Amino acid sequence: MAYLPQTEQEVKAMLAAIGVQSIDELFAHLPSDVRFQGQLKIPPALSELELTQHMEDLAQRNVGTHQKVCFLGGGAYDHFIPAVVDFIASRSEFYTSYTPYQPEVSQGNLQVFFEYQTLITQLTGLDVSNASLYDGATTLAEAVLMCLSHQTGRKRVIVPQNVHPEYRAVLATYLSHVSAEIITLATPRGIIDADSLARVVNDQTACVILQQPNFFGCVEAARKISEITHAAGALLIAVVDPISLGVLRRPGDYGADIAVAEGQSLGLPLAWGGPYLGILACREAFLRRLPGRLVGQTVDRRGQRCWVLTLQTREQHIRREKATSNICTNQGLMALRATVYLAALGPHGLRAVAELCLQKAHYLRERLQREAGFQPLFNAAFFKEFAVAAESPAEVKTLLEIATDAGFFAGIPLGRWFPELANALLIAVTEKRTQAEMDRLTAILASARTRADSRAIDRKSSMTPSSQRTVQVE
Amino acid sequence: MAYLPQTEQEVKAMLAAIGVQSIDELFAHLPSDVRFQGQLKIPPALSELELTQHMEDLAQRNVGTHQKVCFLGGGAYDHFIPAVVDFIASRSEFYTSYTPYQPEVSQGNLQVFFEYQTLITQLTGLDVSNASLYDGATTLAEAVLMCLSHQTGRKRVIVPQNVHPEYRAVLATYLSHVSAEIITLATPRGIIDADSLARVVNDQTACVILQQPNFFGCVEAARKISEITHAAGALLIAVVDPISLGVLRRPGDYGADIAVAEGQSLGLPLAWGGPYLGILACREAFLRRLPGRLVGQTVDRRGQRCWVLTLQTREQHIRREKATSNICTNQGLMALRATVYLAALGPHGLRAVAELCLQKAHYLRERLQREAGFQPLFNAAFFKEFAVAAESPAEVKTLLEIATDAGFFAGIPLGRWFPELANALLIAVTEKRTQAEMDRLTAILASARTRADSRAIDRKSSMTPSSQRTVQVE
Amino acid sequence: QATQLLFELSQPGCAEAIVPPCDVPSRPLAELVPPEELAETPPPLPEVSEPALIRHFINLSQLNMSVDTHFYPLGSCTMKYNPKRNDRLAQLPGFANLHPYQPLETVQGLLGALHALQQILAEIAGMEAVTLQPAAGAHGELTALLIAAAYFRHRGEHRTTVLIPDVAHGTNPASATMAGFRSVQVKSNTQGLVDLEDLRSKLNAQTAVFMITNPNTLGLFETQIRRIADMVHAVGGLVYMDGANMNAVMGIVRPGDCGADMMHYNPHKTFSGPHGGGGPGAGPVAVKKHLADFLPIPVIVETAPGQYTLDENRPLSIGRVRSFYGNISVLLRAYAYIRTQGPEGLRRVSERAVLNANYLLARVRSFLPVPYGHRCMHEFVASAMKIRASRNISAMDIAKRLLDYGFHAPTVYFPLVLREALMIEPTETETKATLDAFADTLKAILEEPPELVHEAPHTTPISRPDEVLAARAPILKWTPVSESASG
Amino acid sequence: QATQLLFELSQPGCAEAIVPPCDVPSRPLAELVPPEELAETPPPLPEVSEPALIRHFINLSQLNMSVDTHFYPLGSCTMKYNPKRNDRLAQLPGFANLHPYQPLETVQGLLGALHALQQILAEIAGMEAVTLQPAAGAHGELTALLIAAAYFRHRGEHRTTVLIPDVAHGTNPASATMAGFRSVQVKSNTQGLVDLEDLRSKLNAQTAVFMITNPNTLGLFETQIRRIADMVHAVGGLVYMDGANMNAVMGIVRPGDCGADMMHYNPHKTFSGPHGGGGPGAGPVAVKKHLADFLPIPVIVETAPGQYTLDENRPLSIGRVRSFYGNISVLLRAYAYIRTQGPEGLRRVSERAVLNANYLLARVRSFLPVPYGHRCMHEFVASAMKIRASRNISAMDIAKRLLDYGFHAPTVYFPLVLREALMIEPTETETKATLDAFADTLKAILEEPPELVHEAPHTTPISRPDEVLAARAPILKWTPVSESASG
Repeated sequence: MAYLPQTEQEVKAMLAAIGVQSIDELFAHLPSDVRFQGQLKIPPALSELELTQHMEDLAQRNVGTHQKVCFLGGGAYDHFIPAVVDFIASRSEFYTSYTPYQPEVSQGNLQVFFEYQTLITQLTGLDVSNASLYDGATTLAEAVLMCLSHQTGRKRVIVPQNVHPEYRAVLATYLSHVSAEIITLATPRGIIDADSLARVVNDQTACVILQQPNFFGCVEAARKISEITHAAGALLIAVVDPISLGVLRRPGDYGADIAVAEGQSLGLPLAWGGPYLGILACREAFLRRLPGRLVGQTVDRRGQRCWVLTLQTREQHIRREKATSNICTNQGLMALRATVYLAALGPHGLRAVAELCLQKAHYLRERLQREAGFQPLFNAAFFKEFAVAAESPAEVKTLLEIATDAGFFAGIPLGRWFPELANALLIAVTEKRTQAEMDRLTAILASARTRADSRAIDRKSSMTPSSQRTVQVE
Repeated sequence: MAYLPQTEQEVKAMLAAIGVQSIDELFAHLPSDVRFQGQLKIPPALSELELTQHMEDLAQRNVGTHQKVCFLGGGAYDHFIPAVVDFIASRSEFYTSYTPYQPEVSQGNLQVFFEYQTLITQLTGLDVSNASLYDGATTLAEAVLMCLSHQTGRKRVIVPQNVHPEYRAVLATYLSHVSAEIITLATPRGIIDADSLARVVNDQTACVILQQPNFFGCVEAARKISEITHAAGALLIAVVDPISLGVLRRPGDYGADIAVAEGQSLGLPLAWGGPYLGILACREAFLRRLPGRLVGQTVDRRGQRCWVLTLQTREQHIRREKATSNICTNQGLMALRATVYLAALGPHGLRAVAELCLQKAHYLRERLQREAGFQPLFNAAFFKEFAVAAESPAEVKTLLEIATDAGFFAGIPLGRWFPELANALLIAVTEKRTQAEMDRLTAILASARTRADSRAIDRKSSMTPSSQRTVQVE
Repeated sequence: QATQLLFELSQPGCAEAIVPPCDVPSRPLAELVPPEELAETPPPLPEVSEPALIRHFINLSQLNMSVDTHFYPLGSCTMKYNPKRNDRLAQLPGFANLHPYQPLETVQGLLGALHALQQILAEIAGMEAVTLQPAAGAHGELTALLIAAAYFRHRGEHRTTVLIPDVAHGTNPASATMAGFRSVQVKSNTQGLVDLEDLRSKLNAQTAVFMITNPNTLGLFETQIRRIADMVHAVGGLVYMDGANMNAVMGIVRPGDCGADMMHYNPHKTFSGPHGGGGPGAGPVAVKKHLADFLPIPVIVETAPGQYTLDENRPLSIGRVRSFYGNISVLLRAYAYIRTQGPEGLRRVSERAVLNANYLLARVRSFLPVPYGHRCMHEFVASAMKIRASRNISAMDIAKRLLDYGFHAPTVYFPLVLREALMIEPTETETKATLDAFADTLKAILEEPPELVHEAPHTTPISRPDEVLAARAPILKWTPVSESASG
Repeated sequence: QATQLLFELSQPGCAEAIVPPCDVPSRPLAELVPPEELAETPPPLPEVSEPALIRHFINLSQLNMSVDTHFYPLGSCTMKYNPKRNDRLAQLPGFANLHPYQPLETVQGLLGALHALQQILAEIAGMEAVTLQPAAGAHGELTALLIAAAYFRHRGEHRTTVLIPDVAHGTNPASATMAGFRSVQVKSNTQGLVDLEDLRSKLNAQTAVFMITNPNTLGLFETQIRRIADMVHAVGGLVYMDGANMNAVMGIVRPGDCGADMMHYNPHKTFSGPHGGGGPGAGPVAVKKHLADFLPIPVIVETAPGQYTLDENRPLSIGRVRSFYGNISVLLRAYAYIRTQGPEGLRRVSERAVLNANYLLARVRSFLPVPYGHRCMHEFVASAMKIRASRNISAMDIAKRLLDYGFHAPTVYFPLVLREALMIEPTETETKATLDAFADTLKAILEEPPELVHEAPHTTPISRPDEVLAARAPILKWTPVSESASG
């Protein structure tokens, strides 16, 4: 029993004012056949001290990135979070308020979301941004739905195989009942082959999805892909790593119509996958199809500049079944974190972070190749993440275990999603990683391979082009 | 270079407005023979990421009470800190403001300090409290100075040996140049012997200091000591553990004239000894001699109740060399923490904490005696802390090392301050300690003693009454 | 100063050093990345010094009303107290610093908590299986409807409609659309409950799901719920229970016992998660046994006592509904809250939520009509129709004037079945003194000069904004003066 | 609501469960403690539910101005930005959860940081030894004066007086008294510096210490400092430098190089520690070699590279000045700040502090006289004497009116040598835009109707309080209505 401020005496006075004898009488009109009898079978109440001990005990049964050096990526990254981000996000005027339905007493949130929208347009080079969606994967699905509804009659959605497999899976779920044709484009060389793409893009194509850098960390020929896409009258959705935009060209600059991003890298804790932040920006033309909340500038009765929720007629609480999306609760606090993060870093800070990631990732890949005999899986240029081949799936498992014991989360085994890549590892390097850490990891892996009396390592990439799967749903 | 918001362009504009060519010119009037040439020999600047890594590395080279089960006390205790305390103390409107010199924009701090003063009078049963001093030890020294100045002509200060040795040391420092006679009263049985006290209290005695519970954890016969003290016209200063006041009588209730406490137990982190909180409350008669700030209630011009710093004519910034003390910066944020802590616990919560400490401490002492053969050093009643005897100083050392390795800070060796007690350990038990932890500690110590093939343990307390030291300074 | 935008505070060249220089040999970017993919300049983000940044956001924060500062009786949103202990514990490094793809052996403590939460949520629901993945209530609705679709597909049935009461939240029909269904509205009767005749007339072999919120958005318990469930099941449909209002019935009524086949929770409401200015929330979905195989992957399962893993191999699953595993820190707060309350505490929470609402109802209905107001659950809906007619004071006017007195406004103009609606949900964490002050203020406002009320609020950071202007010529981002049309 | 006291919010019986029931066999209290020492009831503390408690304190917090919310040019207090990274790092569990008596082998990381801080502070001071123990600046003064006393005692000299300039902070004479000295005031000359003739006349064989703040409280650098030090040393006295204003001279002037024998720092000022609404601070003391043996115990020493211990065995030490080892978390913030700045950064901080002050001085003196205002260091003192004479607007009026415009007031009526003083210290962390806005506002206030200014502030939570009433009939605590005299 906690957080119940009424005293017994007050309860009595309140019951009297209501005109009932007991609290139970307040429920007397509930049919007895739906009343739950007895007590819920859930654990008993804990005092704050016990709860603290219990949760600390659970937390200590995990091993976090503060204990192991983290080279894991795959869409969630161990970037540095400046102290100001946590500090601002801990302001309870921000986090214990709700959607700013009353603008007069919500200018704090409204202005933050307006700043967020602006920052996202600056980051992506596109015209408009909403005030956040759930995460990168669901945002991609929403973006595809936008394209399908905008591109009347076009049903084809082209998804390269190097788009994050979980994003592709979510897209499949969201489109499971939609009359659309998902074309999965094989990417045997890690990146999209322009000719292959040109062959499948046609006048039935609603959109092409481009992940830049892609799931394997490789940098795509974005402008070329954009040209091919637009030549067929299709729309281009770019899924980007926001940190990469410190050095790479922005989606708006190469002609993307919609940009989607997972915002976790922008000051959000890893937190085993959530809550994260779905970033969605687009060209002005798609404004009315944009899902989620929008904050707009206006003036109050005294002529003072201020901010309000606007264009709500797109939204579910007004438009109901005709809404652009069903989203209501979004990721406001995460948008605040991203806002503070981007403001704290500024253009030069973001560039510095991006360059550190890039330089360090290249350093590590080279070291792993030279000193531990790991061949890159792909030859394409990459940003902060790269895949390397081990000898066998078994070796991947062994090496990861050895690395974990030595204090490293060394990489993600790709076999999890790509059976044909079961001998490969995906390794991410953020600005937090030091030369010393990378040298140590290299030494550990090299020594493990030597110890294993390893035979000559197969230096050919074992990736065989997967056959082009065409999934067409209903 | 950080936190310097002016851009180079702005610097130029500002220099122009000042009418100088360069920043250096602003320092041109400084004599060249005092100008520092060259660069300070201190480590180079760190970015936030590097600083974070450096400080985390330093922190990880310590082993804290979150890693070892803590049975250490001696004036600093591992009590539970409710989340609300940290949360409120993290509000920067509280912690980045300063002394409320402008009451119109400082009502938050002023009201908190007024609430603090009230809570401390409720806790101690005395009439007035100031708004905080540095820590328990310096507060005791201030209290003694109050007594010496109030009790004109009386120079004797009686300090039992069971008062915290560091408090006694600080008192000696503070009185090093004062014409006063510190009588150290031996306490061979752990508590004050009433007859011994009666023998040294006389009409020259300004005050008697009573620590309740005392440094060894024992509960003193407070009312008796109060009677003896007052019978001689002396004043009684009670040094108390604020948590103990959940079950023990309050200083005001047994006639203490001044209460002093270390406030660390009231929601302050251990933090290796500071910042802590000096609590000082007294009878109304001593109000004008009270050191430190006082907040008083008044009304504003519209008749609204409000709070201000008051009676500042006692203080150094007005009264200069005639001030009651030199204190200026106090421990405001720590007073806020204590305020939130006491409000969060309330009377029943404080009592519950006190009872848990008391019951658990008794449980552990009994287990240690029965299962590990540790004899209590004293037979007196105790609250949450007790001393036990090992066989020898060497055994104390060995046992503590074994316990530390097994995950316990098992106790404080008393030899540090009392050479004659070098075979004894001081053990504190707070509400955070569980039966399981205590049973495990008992088992570890018992097994260590058995393993050491220990001969029959000397079951006599080895404490020999120390000869009465009389220190008289100038 | 607080209302200057970050972009207006920008001072090129004043940034702090957040990251160090590179400690590995650097190579020219153009050697590493094809030059045509490289940006010439970084994005034109603002440059704000840390002192200015902090002052900016702290001052902005103070422009909000929030649960921590004000009574916030926003109906249907359950703005209860958000315990600080839960925030602290959900953010422990051992939870916050976990990568979603690290070895499962290294996250057993977390998996244990989540697995326990699954079981607890199943028990409260009176159902058998739970997914924690959905990111919000509406996402939970979508997930559940996709489960229903998969269920019918698996059974070879082709059902196309979702029936939804007219008082439902807008998310219900919107979710139905997203899941590929056509929504059909079911009328309310004069008691504010489902009109059974209307429902009967719309139930047929096309009916996939009936979505019901119980208690409903009028704060009324749907007493016909068992009968409704039987009717829906009789035509082969499923009953979905929108758990938005679970704060009224924990341990008192279990949706599963009422015949619901599936439901979602809003942990950020019922289980005291902070609302974050709009999110994040979470939307765990509970289902009965016959729907368990269709839950999204992955599902957390216990393989041996205290050993947990992720089950991804579920052939009938609807697939993934999001990346990774869920809004973990929201779920951990819910777990901590439930563990704090225990079974008796949860029931007590609901009892007190209903007590507070009925007390406020008893006070309010003496001066403001509450058409469906004999006995409410956790909230009630008053109507300003009469006062609007007599004194020209609208629900919106009342809402705005309340702000002047330091109260957040109730939800207004919802549900749509009631005109000039004021939907008031006090929650159980407010004191009687606060409820009394709110009722007194509401009463006083009704007697104030209408002009004063029309012009309200008077004491807030801004007065009423021009929402029409905002929508007519949308300005959705800051633009440098040189680029902006009107300066 | 925010101004209700905790005691008025108290509702008996509404407490939360913070601690669990007892898990060991309990015995009756009276068996364990003599009944006459047991309280019959716990202290009459208030009982406030957690939701009410949080709302109470959060609302209270918003009644304060603070560095994080407002420009706070409180002269002599160095209200600069307090970096959030330092707060975060000083509170790491590996620092916060250390017991002062745990084995020293388990606190080597902390000792390493503190030892490094000692060395850094010695270097900045240009002295040889440092104690980190004092809890505040005034405590540092007392510590240093006790060191001086011990030094002279050790030399067999009996010196009784401490000379202090008339512009000094009140802590200087108060500390002298506490250390057993008699203080003698030294006059300032027409330039606002020490009057050397007056100093000479007061220096003699009784002189123990000359205490000087440099830059002084008028914001002026004491250019005669070397000469003064020579004069003091010539009579056998020691020079103490009050480091309150070190923010002006880091890396530019080292007190030790000027002839000072000892000094204290205010880390909460110079090294950006938050002021905590009045504290905690810290007051490390640096001394030259000849005074090192007298430092308080314990001193942190390095026994082998990277190995640290506490030296308690120092026969000449003045003894202990406090319990345990110091205000650790304040010191860690200072360490983090210094490590962020590095040697060039610290120097730049002082340069910019002096730049900001001189810029503001240049703007202000055009409309408000700054008698000693040709060139200031980190702060300057304006006088409202003229405007008081011409328009009856006092320094206090100006201070109060500034609050209406969202600026904290400068320090007023100090130092005492200047009438109607306004002591303005902008610090280096404020932007030019803020300084301009402040100067513009100050100018505008001087032109406002005097009645408006006399009644200021108008927009703050309270208007001017009756301080006389507060002092005449002090109410220093809340009293239940039944007990209080006037209700």
